[in-house]
Amino acid sequence: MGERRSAGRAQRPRANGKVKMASTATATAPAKAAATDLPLLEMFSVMLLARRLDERAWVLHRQGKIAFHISGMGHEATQVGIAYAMRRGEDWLVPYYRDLALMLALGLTPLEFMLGVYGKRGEPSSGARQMPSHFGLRRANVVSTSAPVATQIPHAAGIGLAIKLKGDERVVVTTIGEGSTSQGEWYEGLNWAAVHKLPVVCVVENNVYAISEPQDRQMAVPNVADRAAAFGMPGVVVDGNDVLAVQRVMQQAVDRARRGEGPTLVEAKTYRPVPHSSDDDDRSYRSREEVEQWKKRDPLLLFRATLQSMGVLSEAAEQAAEAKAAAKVEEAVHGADAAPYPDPAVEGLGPVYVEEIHHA
Amino acid sequence: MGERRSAGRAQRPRANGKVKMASTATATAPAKAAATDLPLLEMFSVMLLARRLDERAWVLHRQGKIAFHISGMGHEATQVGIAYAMRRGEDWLVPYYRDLALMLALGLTPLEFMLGVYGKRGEPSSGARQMPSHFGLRRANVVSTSAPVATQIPHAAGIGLAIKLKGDERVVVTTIGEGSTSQGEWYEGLNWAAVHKLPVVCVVENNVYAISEPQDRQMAVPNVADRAAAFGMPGVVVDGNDVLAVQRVMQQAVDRARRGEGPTLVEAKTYRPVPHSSDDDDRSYRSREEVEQWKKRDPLLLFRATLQSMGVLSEAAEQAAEAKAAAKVEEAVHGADAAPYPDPAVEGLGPVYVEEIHHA
Amino acid sequence: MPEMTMVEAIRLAMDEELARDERVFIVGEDVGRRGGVFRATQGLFAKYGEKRVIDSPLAELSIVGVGIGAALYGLRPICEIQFADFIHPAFNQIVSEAAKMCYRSGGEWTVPLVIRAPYGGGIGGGLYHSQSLEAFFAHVPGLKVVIPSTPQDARGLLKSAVRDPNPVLFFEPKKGYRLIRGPVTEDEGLVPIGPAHVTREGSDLSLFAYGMMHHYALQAAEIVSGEGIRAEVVDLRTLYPPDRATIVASVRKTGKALIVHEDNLTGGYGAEIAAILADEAFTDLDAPVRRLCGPDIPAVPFSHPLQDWFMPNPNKIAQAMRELAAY
Amino acid sequence: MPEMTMVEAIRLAMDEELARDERVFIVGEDVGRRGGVFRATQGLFAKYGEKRVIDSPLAELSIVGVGIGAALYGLRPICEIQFADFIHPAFNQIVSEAAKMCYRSGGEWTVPLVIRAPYGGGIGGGLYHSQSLEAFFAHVPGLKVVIPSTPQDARGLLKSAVRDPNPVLFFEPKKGYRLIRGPVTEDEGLVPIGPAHVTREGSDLSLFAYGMMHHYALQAAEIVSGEGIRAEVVDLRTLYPPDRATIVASVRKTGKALIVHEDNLTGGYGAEIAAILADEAFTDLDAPVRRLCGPDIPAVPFSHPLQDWFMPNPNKIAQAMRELAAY
Ligand SMILES: Cc1ncc(C[n+]2csc(CCOP(=O)(O)OP(=O)(O)O)c2C)c(N)n1
Ligand SMILES: Cc1ncc(C[n+]2csc(CCOP(=O)(O)OP(=O)(O)O)c2C)c(N)n1
Ligand SMILES: [Mg+2]
Ligand SMILES: [Mg+2]
Repeated sequence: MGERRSAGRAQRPRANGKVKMASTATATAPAKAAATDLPLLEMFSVMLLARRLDERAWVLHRQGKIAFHISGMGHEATQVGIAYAMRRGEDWLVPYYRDLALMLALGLTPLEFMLGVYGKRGEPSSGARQMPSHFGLRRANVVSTSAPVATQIPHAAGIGLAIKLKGDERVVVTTIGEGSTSQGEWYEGLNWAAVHKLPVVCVVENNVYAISEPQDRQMAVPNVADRAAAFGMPGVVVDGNDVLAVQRVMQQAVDRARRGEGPTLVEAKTYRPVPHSSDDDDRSYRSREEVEQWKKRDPLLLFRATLQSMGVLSEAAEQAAEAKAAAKVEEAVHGADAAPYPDPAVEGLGPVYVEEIHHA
Repeated sequence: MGERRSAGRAQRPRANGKVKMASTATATAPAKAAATDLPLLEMFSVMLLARRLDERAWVLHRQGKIAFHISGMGHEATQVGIAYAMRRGEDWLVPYYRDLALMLALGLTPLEFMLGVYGKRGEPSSGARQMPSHFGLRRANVVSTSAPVATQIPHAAGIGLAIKLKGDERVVVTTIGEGSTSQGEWYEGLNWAAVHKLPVVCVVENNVYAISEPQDRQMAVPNVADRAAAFGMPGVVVDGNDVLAVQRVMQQAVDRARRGEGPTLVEAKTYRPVPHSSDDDDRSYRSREEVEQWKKRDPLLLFRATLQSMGVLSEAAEQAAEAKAAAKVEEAVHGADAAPYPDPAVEGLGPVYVEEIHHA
Repeated sequence: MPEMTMVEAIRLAMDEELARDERVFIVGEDVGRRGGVFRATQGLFAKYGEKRVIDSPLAELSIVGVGIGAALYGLRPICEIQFADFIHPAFNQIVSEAAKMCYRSGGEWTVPLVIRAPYGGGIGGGLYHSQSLEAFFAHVPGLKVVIPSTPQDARGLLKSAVRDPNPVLFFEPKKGYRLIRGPVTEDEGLVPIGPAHVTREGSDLSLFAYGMMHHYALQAAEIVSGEGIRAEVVDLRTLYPPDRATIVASVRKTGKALIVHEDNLTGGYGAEIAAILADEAFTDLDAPVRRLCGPDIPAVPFSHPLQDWFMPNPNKIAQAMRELAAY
Repeated sequence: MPEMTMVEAIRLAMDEELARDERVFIVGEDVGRRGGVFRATQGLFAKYGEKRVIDSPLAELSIVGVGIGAALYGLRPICEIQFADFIHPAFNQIVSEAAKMCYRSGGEWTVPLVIRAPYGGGIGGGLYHSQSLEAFFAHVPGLKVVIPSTPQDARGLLKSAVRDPNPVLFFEPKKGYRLIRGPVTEDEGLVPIGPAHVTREGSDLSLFAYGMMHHYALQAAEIVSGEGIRAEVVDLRTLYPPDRATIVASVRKTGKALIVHEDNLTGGYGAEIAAILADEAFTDLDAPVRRLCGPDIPAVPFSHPLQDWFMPNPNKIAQAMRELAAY
C-alpha cells in the first residue's frame, strides 16, 4: 500500500533534510487492480508534458528569454493523481505555484503556461500581471492564487462552506507545500473545514524543503499528516511519487468529502529535484548526492515502469507521447514568443474594481 | 487521577456547550499524598481572596462605581495550581485577562488590582492606560498583555527561546482561553516551542465558552489537548477545578521544561459561572440550570472539602481566612477609591518610546 | 418615517439583505444566538437560521478568508469583526487577497464581500477597543472603505455594500450605535458608495469629518455659528476611493479646511485630504490646512481623564475653527 | 574608505552588531545556511552558529512574535521578513504588540526589535514581490520606520536600529541591493535614527524621496540642472517619526515641493509630507504640492511594460520637476 494513516510508522526527516522514502514495492500491486478504470496513458502523457514544458522553461531562463521560472518538477505524480480524482467541471481547485501538471490535467494549455512565463498578453491566470505559475483558471474552477503562502487554505474552506450552504455535490481541493503548513492561515483554514465538516481536501505536497529549510525546521512531527489530529480529521500519508497511490488516496478523500463526511488532510511525500526557483541556488543547503538519489524515484520513471509492467505502455506508445509533448512544447514556445506584451492602458490600469460580476 | 493524556477518553462538549466533567473521585487520593509539601492553607487563602475581590468588583460595577470588570471566577483552582508549580522570581508568565488568582499568587496586591478596576494612577500593569485585568507585572516577571487574544503565545515562545539561548534554568508559562486556540497565533507560537524544544508550558483554561460560543464552534476535537499532536508535544487534560490536580500536572510540565525536554500543552477543564464580562448577558446562550450545575463543582468548595477531609482546614482557620480576605478587599477598595486619576500630561502623553532600557 | 438608532438601522439593512438575496449570509464571532456583542445581528439567527447567521471560530483571519472563499463561489458574505481593533490578524487576507483578487485575475475572480467592524473611542474601551483604523485601509486599491454617520446612511450604505461586487470595509462608529438616532426612510433607501455629503452649507471654512466626528463637527459648527462663523460641514462617508471633487469644491468655496478624525494625526486619513487640497485647491486656500486628530500615541487610553484628553470633541473643534476663521 | 554595495553594507552592519553584543541574533526564513534569499546574512551562520542565526518556520507572525518575546526577555533580535510583501501576517504582532508594548505598560516593558524587510519594485517581482509598505507603518506610534538609500546610511542606520530600545522597521530598497555602491567609512559609522538628510542643495524646488527613489531624484535633479532648475533633494531616511523640521525648512527655502514614492499615491506616505507642508509651510508655498507616485492599482504588475509604466523613474521625475518649476 502506498498510503497509510498518519499514526502509522513515522517517516522522520533527518536533520540534513533527507527523508527515507516509504517503499512502494507493495504499492503498485493493489494500485494496478484499481487503476483499470483510469486513463493510464492519458495520465502518463500529462505527466510527461508537464515535465517537458518545465524543462523547457528552465532552458528558456538559462537563455535569458524569460525572467523567472518556478518549477513543478518531481511533483507530477502527486498532481496528476490529484487531478484524476476530481470531477472536471464540477469540483474546485485552489492550487499553489508548483501545480503545473495539475493545471495541465485540468485544462490549462501549454501555450497559456508559456504566455505566463513570458509575461505576455492573454495569460489566463492574471493577464501577465502576476509572476508565472501563480495559477488561476476560471473556466476550470481554479481560483486565482497569490504569492503569500497559505492564504489559499481559508479560501478553500470558504468555498467548501459555500458548497455546503448551497447543497451542491462538489468538492474543493487545495494544495500547499509542507513548509507553508507552519502558517496560521493553514491551521485556521483547516480548522474551519473540520468544525463545519466541509467538503475540502487539503493536499500537502511535501518535497522536504521550504527553499533551504528542511522539514524539521518547520515542525517537530515526522508527518504533516500527523497534524490532522489537531483538527479531528483524517490524515493520510501517501507516496507522492506514485501517481496511482495518490489517485487512490485522493479518490477516497474526495468521495468522503462528497458524501458530506468532512475534510481530509493528504500528505504526498515527494521531492524537489531542482532549485526552489530560477532565483535559487540549492548548493548551499543540500548535497548533490542527495539530489541524485531522487532520480531513482523520479515519478515519471516509476510510472513508466508500472505501465510497462502492466503492458500498457509500449515503446512505440511512449515515443509517440514524447513526440506529442515535444510538439506541444515547441508550439507553445513559438506562440508565446510571438505574442504581444500587455498594454499599460489595458492590463495595467485595471480592473481594480468591477461594476458587475459576470460569473458565479 | 485528575489528569490524563489527551488520547484518553473523550470529554466531548455537547452542542449546548455542556461538558461532562471528569470525575475527580480518584483525583484527591494521590493528590493528598503529593500535596504535603505544598502550603495548602496559603493556596486556599489566595483562591479565597481572588474570589472575594472578584465578587466585589461585580458589586462595584453594579453600583456604577467602576466601568468594567472581567472576571476570573471559577478559574481559581486552575490558576493557583499553576502558580504553585512555578519558581517565583525565576519563571516567567505571559497571562491573560482571567488570571486574577494567578496574579495574586505571584504577588499582585489587592490594591493594585482595584486601582486597575477603578482606572486609577499607580495601577502597575499599564498605569490605567489599559482596561482592567490586562495584566502585567515587571517585578514578578509577568509580561504585559493586550486584548487581542492569542498574541501572547508567540511571546511566550520567544521568551522560551531567549531562556534557551541564554542557558537560563527558567520556564515560561502562558495561559489562554480555549476559544482563543482557534487563532493562528496560538498555533504558530506552540509550533515554535515544539520545533525548538523550548521551556514553555501553555495552559488552556477551558471554561467551555468563548463569550457565547461553546467549544464545538471552535474545534472538532473533544479536548484542546488533542491539538498537541499537531506539534509533537505532550497534551494533558486536567480537572481545572481541582487545584491539587492542576498543581501536580503543572509541576510535571514545568519540571520537564526545565530539564530541557520541551513544551507541554495543559488543558484545565473548568467553567465560567458568570457572564463573559460586565458587558455580557449570558442568558441568550446558556440556561440557568447549566450555570447552577457549576456550584457543585465550585473549585473553592471542592478545595475546602479536600482540606477539611485532610484535617488541614478547621472552621476557625476558614473564618480567619475569610476575615483576612474581607479586610484586604475593604482596604483595597478604599485605597483605590481615594487614589488620584492619571494625568494626561503624564500617563497620557507617553512613554511612546524610551531612550534607554532600564531592565533586562 | 420611523426613527431608529444606528445599530437598529444596521440590523435592518442586514435583515433586508438577508431577505432579498439568499446568497447573503453573516459570519462572525457571537453573531448567532448572542446576536453580536453590540446586538447588531440580534434576532437574525432566530429568523434566518444557522446557515445564514454563522458563529465563527474566534479567528479573524479565517472569518475574512472563509468569507473570501464563499464570495468566490458566488455567495455574499457579511463578515463581522467584533471590534475593529481585532481586524489586524485578517490584514493579510484583506490586503493581499480580497483587495488584489480582481486586479490580479483581470476581473476573472472578484470578491463581493462586506466586512463590518465597530470602531472608535470614547466608550471606555482602552487601547484595544477604541481604535480607528481607516488609514490602514483607505490606501488599498481594490477595497472600498465606508463609514456612515447617520442611521439613514448606515442602512443605505450597508445595503449598497452588500450589493457591491467589490470588497467593502464598513466601519461603524460604535459610540453612535445607540447615541445616534435619526429617521430612516421606508423606501429601499440605497445610498451610493462614493459621494461625500455636504451636510451643512457654509462659506467661511470647510470641516471634513466622518463617523462620530461628523456629529461633533456639526455641533461645533452650530456653536461657532453664533459667533458669525459660517462653516460648511462635509461628511466624507466613503473614504476610499475618496470623493476628490466634493472635497475640492467645498474648499474652492470656503478657502479654508479643517479635518477632524479620532485616529492619530501623523499618517492618518486626514493627511490625504490635506494633500489633495494642497495640490488641487492650492490657489483657493486662504489659510493653512488644519487637522484636529488624536495625538500620536498608540491608541485611546482607558482611564477617563486620559480618554477625554485623547478624543476630539465639539469644543475642541469649535476652538480650532475659531483659530482658522481668524487666520 | 571601502566601497561596497547596499547588501554588503547591511551584512556588515549585522556582522558588527553580532560581534559587539551577544544579545543580538538573527531570525527569519532561510537566513541560516542559505544566507537569506538576497544573501544579506551570507556567512553569518558559519561565523556565529545556529544560536545566533536562526532559520525560522515559514511563518511571519511568529517570526515577529517570537522576536518580541525574546526582546522582552532582554535579547536583541533582528527579524528578517523575506520580502516586505509577506509582512502582512505579522501586522497584528507589529501594530498591536511591538508598537504598543512600551506605552501600554508605562515603559515597564519595551521591545528592542529590528524587523528588516526588502521592499520595492522594478525587479520583475510582480504584485507580491515588489510592494512598498511604509505607509501602513509610518502611522503607528511606538514604531520607528527607517529606509536607507546608501550603503553608508544602510550600515549606520541598521546599527542604530539594533541599538535602539524601541521596535524599528527597517525597509531595504532591494532593487538597490547590488545596484547601489558607495563608500562606507571605517569608523563606527552610526547614523542616528530621526534626521532626514539634504543630499543636494537647491533653491527652486524641494524633492522629497527615500530608498531607490532618492537615487532617481538625484538623477532627475541632475537632468534638470542643465536646464537651470536648481533642485534641493531630501533623503527622508527616517519616515516615522518624520523629521518635520528638515522638511519644512527645505520648503521655506524653495517654496515648492515634489514628493516621490513607489507606493500608491492615495493614502501613501507622501500625503503626510504634503499635509505637513500645507499646514506648517503654507505661507512659503509658491506652488501646489505635487506627488509623483505609483498609480492607484493594487501593486506593481509583473510583465515588463506594465512594471515600467508603474514605476517612477528619473525621466518622469524630471518632467514633474519642469512642470513644477514652471508653475
Ligand atoms: C507568507 C510568505 N512568506 C514567505 C514567502 C517566500 N517563499 C516563497 S515559497 C517559500 C517556501 C515554500 O516552501 P513549501 O511550503 O515547502 O513549498 P515548496 O516551495 O517546497 O513547494 C517561501 C519561504 C512567501 N511566498 N509567502
Ligand atoms: C483577536 C480578538 N478577537 C476577538 C476578541 C473579543 N473577545 C474577547 S474575549 C473573547 C472570547 C475568548 O474566549 P476564550 O478564549 O474561550 O477565553 P475565555 O474568555 O472564555 O476565558 C472574545 C471573542 C479579542 N479580544 N481578540
Ligand atoms: Mg516544500
Ligand atoms: Mg473560554
